[in-house]
Amino acid sequence: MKTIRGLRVPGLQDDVSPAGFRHLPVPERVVLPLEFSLGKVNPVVEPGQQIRAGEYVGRDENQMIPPVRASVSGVVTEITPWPSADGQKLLSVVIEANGDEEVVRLPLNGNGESKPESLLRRIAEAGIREVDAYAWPLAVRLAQPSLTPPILLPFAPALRKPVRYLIINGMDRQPGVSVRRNAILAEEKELLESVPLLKQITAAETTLITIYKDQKLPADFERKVSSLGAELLKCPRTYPLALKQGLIPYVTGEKLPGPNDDARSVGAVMLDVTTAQRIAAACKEGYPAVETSVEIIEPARGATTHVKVREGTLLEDLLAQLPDRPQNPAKTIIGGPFLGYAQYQFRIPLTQQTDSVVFQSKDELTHFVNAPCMNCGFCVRHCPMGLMPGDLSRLCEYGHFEAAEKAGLFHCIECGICSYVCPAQRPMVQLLRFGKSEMLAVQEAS
Amino acid sequence: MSVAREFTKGLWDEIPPFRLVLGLCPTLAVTTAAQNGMGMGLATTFVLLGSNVLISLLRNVIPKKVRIAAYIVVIASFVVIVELSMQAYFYPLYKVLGIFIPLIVVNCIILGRAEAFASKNKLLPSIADGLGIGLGFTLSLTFLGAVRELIGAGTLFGRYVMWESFQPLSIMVKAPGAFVCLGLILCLMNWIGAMQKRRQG
Amino acid sequence: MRDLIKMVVVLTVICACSALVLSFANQATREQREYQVLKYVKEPSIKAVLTGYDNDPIKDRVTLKMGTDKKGKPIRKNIFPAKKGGKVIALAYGSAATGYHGLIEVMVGIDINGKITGVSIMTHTETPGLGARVVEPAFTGQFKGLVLSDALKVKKDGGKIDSVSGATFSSRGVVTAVRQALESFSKIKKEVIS
Amino acid sequence: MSEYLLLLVSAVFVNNIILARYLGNCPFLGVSNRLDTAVGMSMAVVFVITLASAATWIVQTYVLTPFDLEYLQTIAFILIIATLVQLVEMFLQKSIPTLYRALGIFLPLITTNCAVLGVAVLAIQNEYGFVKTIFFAFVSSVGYGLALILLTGIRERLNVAPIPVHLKGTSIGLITVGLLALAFLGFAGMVH
Amino acid sequence: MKHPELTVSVSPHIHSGYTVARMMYENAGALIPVALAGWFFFGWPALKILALSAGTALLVEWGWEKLFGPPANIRDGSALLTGLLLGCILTTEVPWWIPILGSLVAITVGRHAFGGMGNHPFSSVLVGWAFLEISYKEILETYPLAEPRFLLEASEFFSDPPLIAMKDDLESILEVPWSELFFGNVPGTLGTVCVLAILLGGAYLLYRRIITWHIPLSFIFSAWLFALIMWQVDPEVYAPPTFHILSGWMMFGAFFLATEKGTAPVTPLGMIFYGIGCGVLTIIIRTWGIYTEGVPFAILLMNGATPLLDRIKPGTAGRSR
Ligand SMILES: Cc1cc2nc3c(=O)[nH]c(=O)nc-3n(C[C@H](O)[C@H](O)[C@H](O)COP(=O)(O)O)c2cc1C
Ligand SMILES: Cc1cc2nc3c(=O)[nH]c(=O)nc-3n(C[C@H](O)[C@H](O)[C@H](O)COP(=O)(O)O)c2cc1C
Ligand SMILES: Cc1cc2nc3c(=O)[nH]c(=O)nc-3n(C[C@H](O)[C@H](O)[C@H](O)COP(=O)(O)O)c2cc1C
Ligand SMILES: Cc1cc2nc3c(=O)[nH]c(=O)nc-3n(C[C@H](O)[C@H](O)[C@H](O)CO)c2cc1C
Ligand code: SF4
Ligand code: SF4
Ligand code: SF4
Ligand code: SF4
Ligand code: FES
Repeated sequence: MKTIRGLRVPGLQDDVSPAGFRHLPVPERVVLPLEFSLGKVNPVVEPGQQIRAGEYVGRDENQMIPPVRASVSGVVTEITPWPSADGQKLLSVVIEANGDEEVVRLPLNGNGESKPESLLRRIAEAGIREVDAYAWPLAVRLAQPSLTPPILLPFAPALRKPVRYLIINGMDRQPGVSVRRNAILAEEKELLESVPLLKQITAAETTLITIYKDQKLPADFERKVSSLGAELLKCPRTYPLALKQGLIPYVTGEKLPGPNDDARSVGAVMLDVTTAQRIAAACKEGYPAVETSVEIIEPARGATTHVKVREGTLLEDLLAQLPDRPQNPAKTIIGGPFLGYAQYQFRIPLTQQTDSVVFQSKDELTHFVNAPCMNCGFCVRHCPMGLMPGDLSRLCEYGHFEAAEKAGLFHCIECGICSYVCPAQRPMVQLLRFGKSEMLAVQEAS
Repeated sequence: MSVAREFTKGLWDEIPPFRLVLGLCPTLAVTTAAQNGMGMGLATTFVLLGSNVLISLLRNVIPKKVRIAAYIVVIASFVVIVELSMQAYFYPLYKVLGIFIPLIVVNCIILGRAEAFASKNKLLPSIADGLGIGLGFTLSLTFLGAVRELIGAGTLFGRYVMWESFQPLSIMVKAPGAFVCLGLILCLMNWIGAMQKRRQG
Repeated sequence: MRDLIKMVVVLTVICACSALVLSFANQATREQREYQVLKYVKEPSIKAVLTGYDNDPIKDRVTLKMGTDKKGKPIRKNIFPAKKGGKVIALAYGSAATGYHGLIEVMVGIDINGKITGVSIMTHTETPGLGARVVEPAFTGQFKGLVLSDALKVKKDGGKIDSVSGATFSSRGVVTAVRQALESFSKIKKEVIS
Repeated sequence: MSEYLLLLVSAVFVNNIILARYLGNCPFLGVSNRLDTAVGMSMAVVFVITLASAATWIVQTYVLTPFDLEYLQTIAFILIIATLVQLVEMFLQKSIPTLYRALGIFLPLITTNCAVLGVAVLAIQNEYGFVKTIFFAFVSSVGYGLALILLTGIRERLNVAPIPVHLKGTSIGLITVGLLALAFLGFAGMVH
Repeated sequence: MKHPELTVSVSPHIHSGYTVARMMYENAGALIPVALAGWFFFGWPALKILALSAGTALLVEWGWEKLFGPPANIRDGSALLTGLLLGCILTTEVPWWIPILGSLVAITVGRHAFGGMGNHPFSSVLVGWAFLEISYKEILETYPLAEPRFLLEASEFFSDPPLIAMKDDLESILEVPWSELFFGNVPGTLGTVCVLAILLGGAYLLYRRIITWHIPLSFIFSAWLFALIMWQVDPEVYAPPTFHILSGWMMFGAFFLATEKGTAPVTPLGMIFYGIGCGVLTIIIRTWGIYTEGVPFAILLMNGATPLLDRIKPGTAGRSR
């Protein structure tokens, strides 16, 4: 095992009490983006068309990108670019809901139901999307080499490697967020059901559920897990150990070769507990992924609420449904304090990739200033990727982008630790992103 | 450009080594006192003037291919003359300047002027150029020497001028002082240059 | 071909002219340079070891051939006579011996009777603060008035010279140089006076 | 042996040719902006200084001194050095093109470098023998290289620092060299 | 719903709250025991010197900020720290203008000429000190006797600082009990004599994670080891290793000077090499150099090598692209 450098933030990493999920009623309207980091799907509906929850809204002809399914029943009103949490405008389908709670189940594929091939097909069809960004769709990542479509192998030799480790990650991605820990407590059954399914699909040698040391767990959890042929791996509360760049080396002892490489290149598959739970729901119940669990965090009041909403619910509508809505936030962040995107408005759809919304009060606002680096080395001490963020940021600041690239700019995972610890309060991540974008522009131009 | 302009440019616009950053070694090494700086400057001026004159006169005779070799011979001859006469008539200065007298031959300024100016110009402008640059160099070295001598030893041209209880900051006459002092003067020149530019618009 | 000839001719002419001028300059300044070197290098030492003269010992110097070096070339030695009213009253000349770090060169002044009138260190490379202290008058002053028959040795070796503390080697070097100077005095005196 | 060790300490640290003897400043400040250039320049300097000192020593000992031509030292040495650099350049270009590509651009720069002539003259002034001259030239130029590489490291960092505008460039470069020389004063007195 | 006033910025959205100013003031706080020890052994003049050097540093910083603006910043405490550190390495015998001149040089040439905190390649404190030392060696090296206020008796062993005693007469230091050096009952510069006080301050720095163990430990240990080797070679000529690390500026240098932000490497391996360089050079200069104390020059020299040491990058996760 290889421990990574990183950060411990005691206050923010404390355990939350098992709150369970508050299920909110079906919203009046949902907005479902059709564009993703992997690519886009084409709409298969038209404005004015009636649709039921669980039916296709968009599909990829090549069947590589998981389809988008309606999360509510109602009428498609528009197909239009809509602002997303990360500040882009994505082509999205807007559905006016009719209040029907029913969801159309996935069709059963005859009697080969429990064969790995059909399970994989089901996962691909269920429209499951992950919070972490991965290079390949879930169904591709999970498939053992014999199940991988041969057409993919020339492009992705890593997929030829057998899966040594299957890692179901129960640790939260960043300090201050407790979605996954809550999910283990609230939906233990689905999690345990997913283990045999995933083992079967991946044919993994070792199956691990990673949790924080001393994390609150359901009663008798460890025994149940080991009776399924999996292990519970208790990890230190170091951020960003829960991200793939941290967890893969920690578990396998091998570093990921490049910043964009998948865990499969070292023979590992890693997925969230929430993803595992969606897989179980899809395979066992035929339930498509139309819901998302979101944590509403208000640090100033020490308040945190876990809600389950239909995918595509607008933040605005969610807030309207909450009895105890945040008071005058000065900053609203979708995606957690370290990795999230600050919003300038509330008409943003919450998707499966949304795990949390943070509302900061005025006093909590951070002020990054354009001060020079004092070379204190705090960022170097903490950077999980072993970079020298201080140097990188100076190089980017002064326009030496090529030198920055040589010094490992593109290995930066934008975890935000360097900004967090920098006593000079430099806008580190912003500088590094600026460098990356300039460098990419140069490469594109040439 | 007029002959007068050729002369005056060396005194400010292209004054070495402050504007024309060349010939740094003698500048740093011999400016422990104003007098030494001045001596070095005058010796360099002599060589510069002599070589400019000769090279200007011979510019149509010397074939292109061997011009650098020819210049070096001319310059080195003048250097040797300076060397011999300083040894004969200014022995203490000769001792202080030491190895930097023969090194005039590689002073980047002299070959630079020969190549860039004297080889392309008539006699009179070449004389003006050599004198101007040489005097500029002399002024610079004298100034730097004076500053270092004043702070580092409390004297100017060998005469004590500071108040009685003054304790000289002797680092100024040692190597670190040389570099730092020249660095600060270059900064001053940059500043003055920027001021001039701003005034011009 | 024309070009080549021209190149060679021009360069040769320049070099030849240069050589001519320089050898002339060399000849013209030779005397003066020698005088200057002696004046600045030797005169302070000469002044320190000789007193009561009214001539310029450097101008009146006598150059003697003192044996030959390893390659068989004669070694020339400058002797500086101090005169009063035209009469030689003392001689000063250099001598050298090894100290701790290479040669220590001393100027020794000896009056016409073979008595030391003064000793001065011209060059040395001894350690500052240790051996370098042999230049101090406290050390060199001890030689004044001594003659060859006196025990010209450091006390450690049974002589009467106090060595600089912590620098026996350097002290020994100086004493040796002085002794050698005295030893050659009678021969030198004869040659200079004749 | 210990004599050579002392000479090494002296030439590299105590009497460093750039930081204590002020030789070769112009290229020193000119090429100290990027580390790879500085390394190339250092190698070229070591190569040329060592070779030139050997050549000038031979000429001094077997031509100038026996024929009482010492006064021609300056002119003879500079011609030897200029010719030598030319020859080296031609030789490298023909025979060792890889080395030529690495050092080639620096060679002309070095011809008018005080350090080359300076070290050659110093070796004569110190009355070293042939082997000692070569050793002296080698360690002196290594000292030059060391100082050059240290300075370059610092200047690379200063390129991404908010230097006051009028101090930028040669000005702050000189101040940095000054402080480096200040640090090197710590070696003072270790050997003559 | 009406659009609220929302702040937009790039991630991350939180900060540790640990700022430069806090670090500097905590670092200055770590000097409290050191200053107290200075007062204890050398009396009120110790505080006068500290006040003069710190006051000048603040004044110059203020002036620079007024004239040229940021990055000069009088409120961040860095000038205060520079001034205090400079005061600590002076004796109480220096005339009043020495700390003033030193602070002036440290803040201008040492610091702001290079673009301020974090960008100056050489420790600004030591640049200020070295300007003084090169120019006024006699003034800086006139040492007061240690006269403890209470508890301890004035030292019977030292009338000169230990390192000078070592050079003059090696035997004389052999019978001195180490405790004498540890408590600092010796002549010397006001902040560097008391090892106990320095260790207290150093422990605080380590506890607050302002510094890491790498530099102090490798510095002191390599000096000890190198001195041990030499001592083994000839105990008649070379001082015992423990004497070396307890005397002079060794401790102060290792904890407070060598660790100056911006002038020391930031990677673990780089820091260790840097510490070793400092330790070995210190003993070399102490033994063979003409300066009594090797620590400041050793640190300045290694400052010069810092950018190269920083090229030893921590293992990047993954191969380079
Ligand atoms: C920046 C500064 C530098 C000073 N430098 C010196 C100095 O180099 N030597 C000195 O004797 N006094 C120096 N002084 C101090 C005054 O000259 C002081 O009045 C003087 O030392 C008084 O000494 P006295 O009583 O012996 O005359 C300096 C003062 C300042 C403010
Ligand atoms: C850097 C250095 C310089 C030295 N310089 C001298 C010197 O100038 N003269 C000398 O006699 N010994 C010198 N020594 C030699 C040693 O001190 C040696 O031990 C000494 O000559 C013999 O000691 P003794 O004569 O007290 O028995 C030097 C040693 C070192 C390391
Ligand atoms: C660094 C150092 C430098 C020395 N320099 C000298 C020197 O210049 N001349 C000398 O005679 N001895 C020098 N010595 C030699 C020793 O001091 C040695 O003990 C001395 O020559 C013995 O002489 P003493 O009996 O007068 O003490 C030096 C020793 C050391 C360690
Ligand atoms: C760089 C500098 C050096 C100074 N040196 C001295 C000095 O050597 N002696 C002195 O009396 N004053 C010195 N002063 C300070 C000033 O002249 C002082 O106020 C008067 O000398 C008062 O006696 C110096 C000031 C500066 C800025
Ligand atoms: S944001 Fe990038 S550079 Fe900064 S700590 Fe994280 S990985 Fe390192
Ligand atoms: S933490 Fe900030 S000030 Fe410190 S080295 Fe990193 S970027 Fe520079
Ligand atoms: S450069 Fe900075 S501000 Fe601009 S897009 Fe990138 S991260 Fe955002
Ligand atoms: S660069 Fe800074 S100020 Fe400009 S838009 Fe981005 S966050 Fe705002
Ligand atoms: S003057 Fe020495 S290199 Fe230019």
